[in-house]
Amino acid sequence: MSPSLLLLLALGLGLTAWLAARARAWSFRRADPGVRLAALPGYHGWYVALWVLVPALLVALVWNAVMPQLVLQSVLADPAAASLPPFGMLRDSMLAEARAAATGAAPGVFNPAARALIEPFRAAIGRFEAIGLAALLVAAFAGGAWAFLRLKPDFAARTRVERAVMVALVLASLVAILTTLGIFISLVFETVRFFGMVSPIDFLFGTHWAPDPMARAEAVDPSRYGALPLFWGTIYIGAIIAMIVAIPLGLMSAIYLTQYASPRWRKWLKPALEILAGVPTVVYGYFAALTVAPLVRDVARSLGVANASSESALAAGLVMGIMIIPFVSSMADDSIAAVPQSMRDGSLAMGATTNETIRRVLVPAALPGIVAGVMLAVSRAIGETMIVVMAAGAAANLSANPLESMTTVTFQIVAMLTGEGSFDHPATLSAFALGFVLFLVTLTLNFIALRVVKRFREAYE
Amino acid sequence: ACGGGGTSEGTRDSVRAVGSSTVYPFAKVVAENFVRSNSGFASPIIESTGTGGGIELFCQGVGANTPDIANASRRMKASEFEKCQKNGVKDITEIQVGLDGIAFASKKGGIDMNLTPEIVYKALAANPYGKPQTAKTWKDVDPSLPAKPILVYGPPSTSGTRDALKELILSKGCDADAGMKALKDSDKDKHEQVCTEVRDDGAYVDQGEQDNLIVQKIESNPDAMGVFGYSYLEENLDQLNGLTMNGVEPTYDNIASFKYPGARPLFIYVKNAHLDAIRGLREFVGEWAKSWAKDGPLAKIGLVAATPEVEAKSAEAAKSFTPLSPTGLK
Amino acid sequence: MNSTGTTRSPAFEARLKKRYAAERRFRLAGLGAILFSVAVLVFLLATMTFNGIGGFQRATLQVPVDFASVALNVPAGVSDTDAIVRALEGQGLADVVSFSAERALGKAAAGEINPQGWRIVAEKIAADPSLLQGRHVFELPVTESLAAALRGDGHRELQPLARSLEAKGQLATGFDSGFLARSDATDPQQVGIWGALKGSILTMIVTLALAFPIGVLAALYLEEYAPRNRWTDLIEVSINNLAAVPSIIFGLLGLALFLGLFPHMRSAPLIGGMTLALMTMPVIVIAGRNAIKAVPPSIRDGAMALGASPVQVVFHHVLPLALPGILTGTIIGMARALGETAPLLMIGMRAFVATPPGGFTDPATVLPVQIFLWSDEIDRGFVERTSAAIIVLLLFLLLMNGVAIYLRNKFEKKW
Amino acid sequence: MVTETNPSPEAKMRTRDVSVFYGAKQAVDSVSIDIHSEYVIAFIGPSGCGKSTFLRALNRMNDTIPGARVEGCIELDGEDIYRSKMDVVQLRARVGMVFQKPNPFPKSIYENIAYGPRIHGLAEGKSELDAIVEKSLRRAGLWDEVKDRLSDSGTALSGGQQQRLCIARAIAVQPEVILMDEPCSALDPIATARIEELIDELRGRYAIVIVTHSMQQAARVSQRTAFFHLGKMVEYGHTSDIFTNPREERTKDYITGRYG
Amino acid sequence: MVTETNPSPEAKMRTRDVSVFYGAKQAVDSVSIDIHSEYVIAFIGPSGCGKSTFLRALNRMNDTIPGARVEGCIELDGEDIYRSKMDVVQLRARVGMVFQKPNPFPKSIYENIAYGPRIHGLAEGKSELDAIVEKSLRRAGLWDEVKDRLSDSGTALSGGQQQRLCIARAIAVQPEVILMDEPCSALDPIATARIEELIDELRGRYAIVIVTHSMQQAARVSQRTAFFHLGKMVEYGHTSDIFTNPREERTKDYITGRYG
Ligand SMILES: Nc1ncnc2c1ncn2[C@@H]1O[C@H](COP(=O)(O)OP(=O)(O)OP(=O)(O)O)[C@@H](O)[C@H]1O
Ligand SMILES: Nc1ncnc2c1ncn2[C@@H]1O[C@H](COP(=O)(O)OP(=O)(O)OP(=O)(O)O)[C@@H](O)[C@H]1O
Ligand SMILES: [Mg+2]
Ligand SMILES: [Mg+2]
Ligand SMILES: O=P([O-])([O-])[O-]
Repeated sequence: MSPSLLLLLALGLGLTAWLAARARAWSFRRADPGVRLAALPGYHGWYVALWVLVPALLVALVWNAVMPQLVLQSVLADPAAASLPPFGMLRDSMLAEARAAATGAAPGVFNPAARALIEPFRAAIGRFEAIGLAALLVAAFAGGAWAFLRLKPDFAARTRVERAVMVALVLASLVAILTTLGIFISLVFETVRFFGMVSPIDFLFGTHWAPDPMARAEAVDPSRYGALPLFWGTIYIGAIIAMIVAIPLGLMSAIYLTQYASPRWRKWLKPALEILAGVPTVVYGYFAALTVAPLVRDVARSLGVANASSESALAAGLVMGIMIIPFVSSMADDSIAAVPQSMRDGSLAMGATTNETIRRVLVPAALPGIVAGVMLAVSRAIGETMIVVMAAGAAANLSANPLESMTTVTFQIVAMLTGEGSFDHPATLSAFALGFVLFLVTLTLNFIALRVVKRFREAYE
Repeated sequence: ACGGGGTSEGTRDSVRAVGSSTVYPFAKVVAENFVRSNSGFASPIIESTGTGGGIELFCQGVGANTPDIANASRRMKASEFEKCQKNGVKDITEIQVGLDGIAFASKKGGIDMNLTPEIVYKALAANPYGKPQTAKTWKDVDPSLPAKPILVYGPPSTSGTRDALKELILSKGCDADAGMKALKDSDKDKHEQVCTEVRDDGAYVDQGEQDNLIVQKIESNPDAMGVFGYSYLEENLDQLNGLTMNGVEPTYDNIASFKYPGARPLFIYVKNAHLDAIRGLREFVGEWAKSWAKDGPLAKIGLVAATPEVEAKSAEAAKSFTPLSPTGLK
Repeated sequence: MNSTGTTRSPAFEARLKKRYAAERRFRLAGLGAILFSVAVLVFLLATMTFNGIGGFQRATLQVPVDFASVALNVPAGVSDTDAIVRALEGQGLADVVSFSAERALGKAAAGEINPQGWRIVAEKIAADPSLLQGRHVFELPVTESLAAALRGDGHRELQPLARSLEAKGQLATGFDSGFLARSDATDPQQVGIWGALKGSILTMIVTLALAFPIGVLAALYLEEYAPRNRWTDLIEVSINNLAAVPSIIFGLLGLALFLGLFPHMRSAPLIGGMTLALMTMPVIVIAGRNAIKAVPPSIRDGAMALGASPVQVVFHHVLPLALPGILTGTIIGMARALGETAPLLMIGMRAFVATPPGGFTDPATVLPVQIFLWSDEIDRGFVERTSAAIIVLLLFLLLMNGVAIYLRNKFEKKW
Repeated sequence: MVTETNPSPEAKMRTRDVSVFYGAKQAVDSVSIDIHSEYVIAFIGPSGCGKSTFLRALNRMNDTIPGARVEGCIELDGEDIYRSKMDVVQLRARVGMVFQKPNPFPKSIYENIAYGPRIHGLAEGKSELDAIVEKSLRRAGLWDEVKDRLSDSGTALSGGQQQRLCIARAIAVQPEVILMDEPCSALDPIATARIEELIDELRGRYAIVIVTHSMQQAARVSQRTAFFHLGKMVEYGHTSDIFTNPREERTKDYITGRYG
Repeated sequence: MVTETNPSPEAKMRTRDVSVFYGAKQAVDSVSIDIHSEYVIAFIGPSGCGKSTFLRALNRMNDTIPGARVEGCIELDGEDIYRSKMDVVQLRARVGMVFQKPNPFPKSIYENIAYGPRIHGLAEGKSELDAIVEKSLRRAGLWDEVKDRLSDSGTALSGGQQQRLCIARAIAVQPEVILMDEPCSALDPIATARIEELIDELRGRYAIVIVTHSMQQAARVSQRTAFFHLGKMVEYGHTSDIFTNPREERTKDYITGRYG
């Protein structure tokens, strides 16, 4: 039986349980119209349904995990398995082929020696599937019956169902912690290895970045692993230039859409802007490299900057800024629209112009949302690589001149990880160290941001 | 079909190849032809991870979870071979599938000159012959060249093409100087640095692995020069102009005969342990052998066929799967 | 009150003029911002459409085949298309087609018919065996060289041939409906987007199914129930931080974690979807929390005072009111996930997969990766195909967001 | 500080030395009072003296204000409502509340009323629910004005209508205790009369507490009056006594303010 | 329908046949009235009869409600305020308004008051602004309660305090006309007295319109009273006449309701 069929079965059982329990709750009420149920019949339904679903799904999960092993054991015990080659990939492949043929996933076997195993597989699978199905049904019915018998008019089904909801909520928030932990772990070991080859001092404070993944790994030249220009490039392109574009454009767009534009226009324009976030970055990359960068260069030349190049941080930052406009505009739009109408009325009635109302009342009240949008936008900009390499080149320059070519931490991570170097080379390992340091930096920034936002939040009502 | 749990058992019904982005387009064509001429086999899965990443995956061990073939635009390194051995990937067949040339090109009617490895080295090295780089224009490198600014778009340090550039051009240009040759014997690391480090002041622009972008950028800038695989030059011959190296033009024949200095071999590495277990693996390798000839389908898309001797050796390897011996690996 | 002015003093009037000017400037700035953003969008869309229109077309040659004169037959009792194609192949259909082409169009032109073109004929016959009775004209795809010549680039030699065939009406470009049905290939005349599109659809289903519920639940927990303490601060900071983690790092995590758990699923949409879900979830959480925060406390008070439990307050009142904001987060988060390449490279979704994935666990690639790969193809025929693929991606994005946008407009309320 | 002299044993709610703090700021100071079903209690006192705060403490609506903290003991039917095992949801279903600022849900008028009965399962089927909605609206004196527009948003009503909607919403769930924070402040005399009638009608079955600024109203609807000042309950007693013969100087000053 | 019999020529505002619609629903029906600085006008009438709606029409706050539409003519100092060239900002600065539901900004108490003077540039320098803030708060009778916590949020005040804050905010910009929508509904008698004193003090210099549900209050503070019913202005006249000798039956029924 395929997992999806099992799932459907479990769901079907759950639905039945739900209906039955709900009917039972109604019957309490019908039996004694005066009785006030402690919870709505629907909650009784959910309570029993959960008691059916959770055990059934658990059994299905466990069985799915152990069944192949059990089937395998039983097939290997079969005399037909004696002719199998000893351990090794060939043996595995024969077993897998026979299994596939037995389940009907494959029309036949490729290796004729495996044919003898099809029947034993078919038999074992049939047997264990039956056992699994029985176990599932038993679990479902046991859970269901236990729960069903607990139903009483004064049974607090709601509290219990809500407790289950709360567990789900907590688990959902833990995903974030686990992911953070996972990232930390997947970065930290390789980072430590890297720091065994290049000292953290050289790495963090060096100003020359030119790792050579093809050079001999034993002869590391720590002076080529100075990551400072990368961090500077990241901040300059992603957090400064891109934000100079995205914040005003995004915020003003949001303001215009919520406060000035007619609702009809807003309905169309807001999703239209959101397309900008979904245009694949290759497109932005070509746009940046072939349209914007030459434009920037030509303008710079006409302004008298003789050596302006075609690859500039400015071009990359500008295009990146456009890409992330929707992060700012949509989030700001939502938060501004959510400020209660009475705040607006209050200000307008004082004789404030719309612009004063927006700047002094609405934007401060919507600030948490706007800040969150900007933070998301910065995050997105930091993570972007394609635009950087296509428009800003990949040279690590520590310079304040926006017309110079620059590169970012993220691009270097991608380049090192997807490049040709071998995985024990410090150049490839440096990607982990870069990721790790970036992770720590953003973590710190977020701690600070949390404090600051808490301070400045203006709660209405 | 649900692959049976996470046990050691497990297989794949399709061949899986990973590795070099240079070999990738050729491997794709081979895969396509393989499916056509062998109906009944699932279509192979070809992934472009870069040579290093590919060999890393390849050497993770034996089993359905690891690739069967690693495509490489350079030979496997001794250290990589060791790693393979350590992880139980004992027998590996090395097959050279052809050659690739790195070509220097510019826009038709744009900057044109006869390059030599020495000129390239002097123009692109971070510290030519150990001295600080001061050349701004080609004229600074060699008075006979035009006074145009040096602007070369090329592959990133993480790519095999760059590795080839270093090995085939820069090192040669560097070693033309006697002092450097001496340095090679006294201080190998220093020599390598001086000879292969590329300047990063904007004269050499690392363009990621976006070769088409390089083509477009030099098409729109007559003063710029691009470095990329020969196949890109061939496809864009109507717009671009290959620059001569030592007076030799980057053409198919010149690369095949190694007259043009920028030619390098391409390889595939086959995991022998998988030969019987993965359906179609032998046939897929056989398809390579059918395709790499001078008039075969791969040549049409820019693969340069190896010399007949090498080709014969490879064809033999693709049949007998003689394991690679580590002697001679660097 | 003796202050500098009242609301009717000349000073006030003068100030008012300035304020109005500021108002006008502000409004114009807003309009300008919108117009600029829209203009960039229109520019991008227009160039893509302009470049991409050609990508939806392909060149075909009209090849008349007279079956009456050859002995081809469909084996009796076989109805499987593949089997029929194989049978016809055995009977030499390929030669029949190329011979007919040579006779009708000349040797040079016949050589430029796509070598796999006879398959189309075979499939047509399989669909309608009665074709074998007479003479029929088939539209067969041409090689990329001839197609390029027809476009006016590529090698010069073929251009006269292309022009003469075009003049005779035998060579034409037409809408290539197969583009939406085929998968990746090496010949730009043969490629299709369906494989990648299907990969993207499967991946996005997984992403949405994981990121949306988890994101919404986490946002609700943090904003509505979590006690304010170090732990929740930690969760909050780690979520905000996850949004700032470069996507490739999620690829690393997917590689280590998901592929560690399910090693045989490299390149599978399931793994891709899970990886992207980790990346999308923080966006939904952050947007969701803001939307939830914006719901006025008086509404919660009102519900609570009626005896609604905290869970009911949230699911009956707060969530519907916060939904527009949550959907905004979902829209931009999913848009990002849909356009993402880097993390998918780490888990193998960059593969050349010539058949569309059959399910969540089959190897697949996705639209942005396909676009990325095509954009770096050597063959110039891919340029238009790349733009066409981008158009498909954007249409898919619009479709995907359509529902969310509809719901968002519907649920938007003022208070 | 006063406490009621002879607390009758069957008090519906009783509070003992209840103090409420907003952070460090004390808003209510040791208030002890018994609330019975037999009579309506009016809370009067100057603005900001803690009436609303104390009222919110009675059904734990203070829990929702960050930083708010309650000390002392509050009992409902002899059970401490601040004990940890208390089911706050049930508490609030039993102790209903009408807020000072009307806060209709941004849903239709019908849904505003139907919400409570629905979550408590008070109606079986649509027709029963319709009946509850109509009855509640009628009792709050709003039916005639809104009967043709039940599907309009509750927020598109006039101030007074919104307030009556909130009253209707509160009585639709049939709580045992009803706390009303200035329910008539936004109402005209006719609507006020309707609400006062309603209060009269409910008295005896429900315990009712009403905060009001109008002495007249307190005199008309309540049987007991508590006077608050600066967070303290200064005086408590029969309404007639308080108004005719206040013991405390401050009470006298306040009620003879002649205004209202 | 009534119109004032002898409109004095120097009326500050005058309305002629003003009707207001919410979409298709008519909320105010042909109201014509003159508003003078010499006397305070009280609007009375049952809940939902259109008082707030009409008031909002007087300073074009209706503009902000989608679907709201005004017909007829409203003049301020002889200028039609609905003409297209009307300066709405100045209009609203000249015609101040206090809303029925208190709506302080989520800013500090100080900033709430300083907001108006600041945007209109009514104060030069901090000290002048401080003076305005203090004076406004004093006049609204709030100063003593909040003088030590001016930097607290305006939303952390009690209902009555919030309402007085809004009154203080409105008078801080010295409007020529002040529209008050039930300014005292949330206030206790003492605070009410303070506001009524303020209104008395402002009379003569400012034109004042006050919506109230309290007949007593109308009688105390106003010199003219308008009675609204179902969107129509049913009767208008000297307050004393209206209360002692109403011409219309409906007026009589309403005010003799004995309640308030
Ligand atoms: N935004 C709105 N949309 C539609 N109808 C509305 C809106 N606001 C008010 N109404 C309706 O218009 C009529 C007049 O409302 P208005 O607020 O002017 O009454 P009011 O006289 O101020 O009453 P109250 O004394 O209760 O505040 C009422 O029937 C009300 O339901
Ligand atoms: N959320 C809050 N945070 C801090 N202080 C508050 C908060 N809410 C009210 N206060 C203060 O607590 C005191 C009591 O407020 P409460 O709302 O109980 O007064 P009240 O008696 O209801 O007054 P009113 O009749 O004006 O509504 C007031 O001084 C008020 O400023
Ligand atoms: Mg209060
Ligand atoms: Mg009103
Ligand atoms: O992927 P490479 O061709 O650069 O090795």
